[in-house]
Amino acid sequence: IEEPLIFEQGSPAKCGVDLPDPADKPDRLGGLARSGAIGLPGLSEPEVVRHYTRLSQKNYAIDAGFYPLGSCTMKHNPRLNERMARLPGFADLHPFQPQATVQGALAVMHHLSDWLLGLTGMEAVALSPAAGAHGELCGMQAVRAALDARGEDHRRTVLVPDSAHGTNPATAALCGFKVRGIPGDATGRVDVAAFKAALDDTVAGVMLTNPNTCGLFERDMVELAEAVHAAGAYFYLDGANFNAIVGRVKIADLGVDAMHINLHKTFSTPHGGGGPGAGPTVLSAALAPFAPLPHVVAEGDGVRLIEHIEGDMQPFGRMKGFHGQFGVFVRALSYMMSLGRDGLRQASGDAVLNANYLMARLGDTLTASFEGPCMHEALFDDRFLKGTGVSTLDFAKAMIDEGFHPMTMYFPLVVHGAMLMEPTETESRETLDAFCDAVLALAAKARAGDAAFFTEAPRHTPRRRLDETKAARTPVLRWEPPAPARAAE
Amino acid sequence: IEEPLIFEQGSPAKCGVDLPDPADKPDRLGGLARSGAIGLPGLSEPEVVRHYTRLSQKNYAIDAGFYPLGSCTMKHNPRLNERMARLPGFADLHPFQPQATVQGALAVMHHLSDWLLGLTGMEAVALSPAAGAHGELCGMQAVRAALDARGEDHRRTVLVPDSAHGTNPATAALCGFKVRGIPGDATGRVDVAAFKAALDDTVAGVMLTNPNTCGLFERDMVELAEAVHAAGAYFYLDGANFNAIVGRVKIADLGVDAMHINLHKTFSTPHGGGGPGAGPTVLSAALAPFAPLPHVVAEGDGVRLIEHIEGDMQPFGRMKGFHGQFGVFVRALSYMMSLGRDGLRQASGDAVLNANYLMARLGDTLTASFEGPCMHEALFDDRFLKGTGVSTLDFAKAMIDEGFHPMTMYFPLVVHGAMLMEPTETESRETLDAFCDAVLALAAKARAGDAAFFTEAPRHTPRRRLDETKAARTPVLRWEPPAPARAAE
Amino acid sequence: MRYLPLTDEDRRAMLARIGAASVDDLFSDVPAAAWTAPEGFDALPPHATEMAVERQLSALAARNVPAGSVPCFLGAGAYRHHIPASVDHLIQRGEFLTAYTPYQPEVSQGTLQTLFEFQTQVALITGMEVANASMYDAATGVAEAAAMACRITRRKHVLVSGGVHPHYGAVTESFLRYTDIATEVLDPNPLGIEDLMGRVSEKTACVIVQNPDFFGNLADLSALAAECHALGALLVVAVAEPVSLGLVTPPGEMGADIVVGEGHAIGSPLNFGGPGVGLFASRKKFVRHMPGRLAGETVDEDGRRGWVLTLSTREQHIRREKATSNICTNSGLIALAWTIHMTLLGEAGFTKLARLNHMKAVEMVERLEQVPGLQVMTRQFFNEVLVRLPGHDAAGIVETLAERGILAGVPLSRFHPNYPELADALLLCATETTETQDIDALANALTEVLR
Amino acid sequence: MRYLPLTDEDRRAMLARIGAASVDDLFSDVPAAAWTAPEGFDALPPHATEMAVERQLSALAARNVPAGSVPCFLGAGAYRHHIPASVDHLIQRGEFLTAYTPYQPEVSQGTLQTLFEFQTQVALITGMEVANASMYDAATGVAEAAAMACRITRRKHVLVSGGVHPHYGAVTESFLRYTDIATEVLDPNPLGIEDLMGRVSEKTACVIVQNPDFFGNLADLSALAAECHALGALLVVAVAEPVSLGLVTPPGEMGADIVVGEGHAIGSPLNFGGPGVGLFASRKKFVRHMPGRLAGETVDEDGRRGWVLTLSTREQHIRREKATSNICTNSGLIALAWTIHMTLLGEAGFTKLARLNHMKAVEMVERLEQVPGLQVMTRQFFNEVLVRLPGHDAAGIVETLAERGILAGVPLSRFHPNYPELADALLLCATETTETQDIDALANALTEVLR
Repeated sequence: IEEPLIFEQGSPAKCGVDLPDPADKPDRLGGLARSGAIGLPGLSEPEVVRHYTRLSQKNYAIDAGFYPLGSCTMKHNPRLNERMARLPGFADLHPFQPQATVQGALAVMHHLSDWLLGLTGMEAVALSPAAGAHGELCGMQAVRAALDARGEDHRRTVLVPDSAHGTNPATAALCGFKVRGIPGDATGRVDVAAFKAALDDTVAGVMLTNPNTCGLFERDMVELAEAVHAAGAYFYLDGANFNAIVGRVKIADLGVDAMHINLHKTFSTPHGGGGPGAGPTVLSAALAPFAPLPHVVAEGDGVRLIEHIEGDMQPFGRMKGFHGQFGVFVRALSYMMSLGRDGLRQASGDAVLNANYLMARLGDTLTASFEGPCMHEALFDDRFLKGTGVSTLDFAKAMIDEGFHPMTMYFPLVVHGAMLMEPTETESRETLDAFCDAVLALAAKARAGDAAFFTEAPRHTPRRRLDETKAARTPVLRWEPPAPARAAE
Repeated sequence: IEEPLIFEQGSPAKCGVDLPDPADKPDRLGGLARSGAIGLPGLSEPEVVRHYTRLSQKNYAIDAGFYPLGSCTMKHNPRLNERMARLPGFADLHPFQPQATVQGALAVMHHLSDWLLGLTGMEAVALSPAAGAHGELCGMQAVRAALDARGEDHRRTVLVPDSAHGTNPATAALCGFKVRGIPGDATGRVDVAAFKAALDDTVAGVMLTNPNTCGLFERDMVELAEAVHAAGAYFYLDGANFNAIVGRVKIADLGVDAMHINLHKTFSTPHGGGGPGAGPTVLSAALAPFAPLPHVVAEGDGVRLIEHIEGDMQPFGRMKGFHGQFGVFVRALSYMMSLGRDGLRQASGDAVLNANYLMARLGDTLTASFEGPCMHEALFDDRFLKGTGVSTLDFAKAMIDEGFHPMTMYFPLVVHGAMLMEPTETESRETLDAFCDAVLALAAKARAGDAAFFTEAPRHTPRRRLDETKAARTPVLRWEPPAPARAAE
Repeated sequence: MRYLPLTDEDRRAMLARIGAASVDDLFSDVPAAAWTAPEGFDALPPHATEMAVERQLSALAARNVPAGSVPCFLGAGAYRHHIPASVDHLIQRGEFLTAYTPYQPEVSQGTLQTLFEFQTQVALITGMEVANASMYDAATGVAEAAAMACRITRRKHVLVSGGVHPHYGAVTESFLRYTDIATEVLDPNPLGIEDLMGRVSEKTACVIVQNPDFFGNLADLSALAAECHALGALLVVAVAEPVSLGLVTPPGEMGADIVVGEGHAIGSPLNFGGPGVGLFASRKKFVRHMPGRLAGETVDEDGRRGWVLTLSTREQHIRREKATSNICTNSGLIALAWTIHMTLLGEAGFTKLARLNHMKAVEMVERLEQVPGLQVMTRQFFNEVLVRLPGHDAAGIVETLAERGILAGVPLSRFHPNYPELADALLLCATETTETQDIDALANALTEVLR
Repeated sequence: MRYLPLTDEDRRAMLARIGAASVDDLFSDVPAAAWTAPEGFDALPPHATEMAVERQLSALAARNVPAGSVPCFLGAGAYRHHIPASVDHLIQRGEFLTAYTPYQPEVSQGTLQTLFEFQTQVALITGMEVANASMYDAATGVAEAAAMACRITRRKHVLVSGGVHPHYGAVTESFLRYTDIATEVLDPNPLGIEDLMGRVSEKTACVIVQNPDFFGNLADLSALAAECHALGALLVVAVAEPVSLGLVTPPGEMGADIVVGEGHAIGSPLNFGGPGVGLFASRKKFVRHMPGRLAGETVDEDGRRGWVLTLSTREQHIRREKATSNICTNSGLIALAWTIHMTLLGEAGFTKLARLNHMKAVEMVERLEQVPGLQVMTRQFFNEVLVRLPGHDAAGIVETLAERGILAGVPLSRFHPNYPELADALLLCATETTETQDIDALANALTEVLR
């Protein structure tokens, strides 16, 4: 079923909302009233509901099936969290109400802080970053602020492993740092010798992901952190993969100075087709004084929101309008309270168990990139497809026709034709088995020489493969009225 | 994508709900504790959410497309109504709370009564019937009670036109009446002469649908009603098609003694895959004293619920546990308040306009069964398919592949191979045109001789045509564990 | 108006296509006499914005005391349980909410498979062989069960125990009033004692009992079932609190022929008592006498398993006046909520929930037994008991406690105003939502007002 | 635990398949030093039932005063509008809610088409040529716009008007602090008067203004735009209240080069300020300098129209440290809510809603002008104005009125505690949800406390 754009439907005379008639007073716009039509379409409520229902039916989603997208932690999104976030006592609060009228909301922020600090053993947390990359920015700006406070303006290099997410170097650049790549070793981890060799007094800090993007724990992490600190630099841990270790690993004892936590990954707030998320950043004692505003502090029976500098705090500034992603905080807190400390530990265990199960079932057929137990992601490369004429992309598209969302493709960049699978803890063994059966059957098919089956996939989707080159070469980024209609305007 | 039954998934060890541990006190069951397992499956919450999400995706629905099912009034279901019904002040009320604590709920029932009386001009309304057929029962039991009060136990025949819904004769039978059919005339309406001829002193009442099931207004209705009353009988109007005339026709002036109103049709409470609905029944002064309990009456500033006989009321009894379909009442009231008296009148006008537009666009190709403007439904028969080898059923199944829900088939029984289409007022002209284009194209295809295209339809649905004979001959009405598993029990 | 997609331009163009001058012309068959607005019509308000409707209805809702906002001990056929958020989320999916009865099975497999799961769950927990796809509620279900028993036995006498919910009894009486079936409803029997066995005869079509009964009493029905069967009568068992079936011996195991249950307590909020969902199960051999819809398994043209509505030759749209019932619309969405909640609970959760309810009630009873001047009458129960407050009007006590913010149960006088000997009787219920502090609040308040 | 599908039996079997003795063994790479529970961990509570979590969070929610429960006049960048129920219904559909960023376009056409509709709507109402698929919020959007302007102009100086929301200014300063860009934020200018023109130079990358500004003033920006363009600088215009664009001349028509808006007010509740959605539009020629995602039209293998994420070579996952921004996760769901609400409004509804807001504000101002001791400072406005309460501490007045159940606006001292001359200044806003009786309540209460 084809679904036209809203601009191709309806008529400007229709309206899906009834509004009372405005009073007929002289306006006070100072002559700045808009003239002419905007060009928006008009649809009645039934048409709008149907349009977006039908569009939604063209999406794949966790609710509908397995979504083993590596590095994205696509887990179940409990509806309890949605219900809690919609309580009028949370959803209908203005950010600038007098603080006495929002004590419950400030308590939510304070409880969330307690959870994040309790789960990491860190000193302080900045709640306001809006997403993972924003949390990285928070951490690296705190590093920069600390260096500035120390007067060390020669430290302008940040070490980033080659396997890092693209956000890491982009963030470092935003903080005025130069990025130096660090190669990996044969085990899929940072090359310790190269790492140490790169540490000199121009180094401001290190951005490491652990578990790393190859799905492996950086087992030399403590040693690396000690070296970083010995060199006078700071250690930033990318917490994108925190779901593998939450409730099990004391982040503070790894030697971390700052780590962002994706509430929308580890703590199951929904991805919503691209956000919103939240990326609170936990900080060590060394960086805590530089945490951005606002802060929440318990005082007496209540909680106070601090929006301006007080006492000896040295915030590097403010990252976000208002007080952060409050609606996401409520959802994450609801999830943490539901699982509790024992449940979170069970969850990370199950997430790692599920990934290793995929590795065990697929590892003999697909080519595992590295040895040893993986963490919550299983990484394969495309050696098993060698000579078949089937690429990682083709293989992924064929998975769609089997009813599964593909794994992450071509990332990390350190292996060829990467396939990164993250099952998460909320998938059953039955689902993993069905997935493995399908993948193994596809692998057999690929090696049996049926390349066309793959290159022509997907077949059963609302659209077949889309021409991305055309989209980028001649960008059409908005609807335009057809030419005759324009002439008639 | 195939979706197994819940009984074929999970394990009894899983559970989708966390509950606190019960206290460990001696029970007080008197030895009546259940022994052995029940046999229910166990699934975690993520599995349950996915299961029912995937099942839902196998359904067609108004939200997803046009649903011109004649006689069913499949119109848009506003989400405002759902939101209102879920306010804790409505959803979380126990039916036996002290009346002082539920004054708002009783006011809802009273406002709803005022609306239904205001829209019909009738004397009283019984809110408690749970659905249309239940409302019919209410009306006919009131007729029986009135006759009993008059001591007329010789009146035991009810006249029902041949075109009536099956619920009418079934209801009459439940009230101890014999049913006598009344034929239709060449215009698709009741044969007035035959009708009058059947009226004698054994007749208790008449059950007529108006607009009738051929989509036509019984233009002699007032004359018929006068004859019925002159014969000492009562006039029951089946209000299933009230959507065609709401806000336009004074039901009381048609000579009606009782009429049920399907809140889930005319007032847009959702059908929910088969209910719940509500079928309040409005009554004339002659039948009002016999209305079933409970009643709601305004008293002073408040509203009182009367649950037992008071004063001179002569209720024929009670139809429903508690106080009726309260959740449906809230939704219907929300809808009525939204459209208002002017909007309801506009709605019935648009419903009739839409049906006549279908008639105009399709009538030259499909065979319209009767002449003249129709009301809110357009009736065709299968003469246009004569000699094509395509049946009404085949034609309907082919419509599914075009993305539309079929019209009602083979009803009413008075025309051959009936196709009854009810577009409702909440469909746009664009949708009607797309539908007509598709139907006309199918008709052309049928007449071009491509019968196989129809007999093999539908092709693009989760299932192709299902074997209903097998289902009825060897009924399998529940899941049973596979034999080996049973042996192991 | 937001729900109406036609524009004035659409209307003009469509009328032109039809060949009519105005919409009113399309109503030319309506007699002039009725072609006016009824009295009262002009008093109805005009259309309103969503904002205004929301404001007005919210104001009405605010005039009620939600049961969950205060300690609540009401049962009497409506039980307040906690419903997981995912239930309501799923039933609101448009594909479920806005679909019709699944008459076109190819595009209704979601609803049909769900009904098949529902039927199986109902059969399992009641201990019966088959179940239908739902009735309106338990009260109408009991009435239909009585009629069904008469069809099966070809007898015309229905005996209703005094322990059956008064609404079930009243609805059954009304439903059968104008048929040739005689319905005998016995007096209320708060202690569970009545001579049903002595009243069954070879003319009895069925005996209808409830377990636990309206007063909370649990009974072993095996002997009654045997007596019924010896005399050719059927035993119909009503279950008002479906959660009890997770802990108590199910009616099927005690010999019931038809089981009717009220399902709202699983999956749906109280909703001031409606809509509910009638659970309806029986022995397999009676299935062709059953009222209501049935989903059945079959295969499609490609041999794949699928589901359809079946045995519809029993139903009114086929058999008309010879149908087993006139029921058409039923409780599909409430049945769906029931099924989803039951699936979330599963074997482990359902049995644990039942035990939790019972233990909360035991805790409540132990605490109430310490209240001077209060007598707990029910000896063996699930989650509800009858207490007496000798010398006090229970309805008055309930109103007094409501003013103090406690919903202290249901006085029997609400159902039986004409039995002065029941004026001091009160039904009290506990569920998993009952907290120890709620029980303390109730006991303390009762201690005060009974002083 | 309800969210975890593995049973102990599953875990045993899976460990056996893996060849590990325990789950802990899979964590063998974790150094022993960190392989302990952190301090504070044991103080965290264990898992809780849904019922318990709901009870605890509801208790916290009950400690807040919902803005809609009392007369509310707060704005200052967060605006309370009525949201049709269908918006929230649709965004909760699992296919939207639980999908990831649409990286696999074949199974993400729903999200992609919606983003394309969003981009078009944003471009239309701002009067710009192109828009992206959203930023986190307006504050971060303004910061990104400043950086974008520097990329385009290859200049390093950003000038921020004192009429820009203080949070937008602060976030921009922070965002650029460690780059080689200098950000100059001017002092607050409650009357809209400041010499921006005189400060623009050939070194200026961009001038950032807000319209209506933080104090409610509406300004014609055409002359400023001309001056900027003459000097090779860009004009960035922030819009805090998107509803204003239904009535006020859009920035694009006044010559803006980049427009940033806060979108939460359409489609989303206040949510205590977050999440929001940053609207981001610009001239077409700057699109390759834009931060954030873009959905673009293309065709599939069968030639059918479809949508993909495009121009991703600007983004961090491709360009890494050379990316236009580090943004990855954005505000997809809030953008969806915005799009659905905007579609429901349409041309007629959006312009009417805007006029309604303005007229409510005019009504409020007319009433406030009668309050002795109160001065309305803003002359031309959309739905928000600045008032002064000479001799009074506005924050104290607001707290006093809050105790009386009126949320009486936002005192400027909340943003500018170090400007004693602003201590008597108060921002007051009206929207379509403001009733005449609310305005009366506010005016009466102010009259009393200012006496």
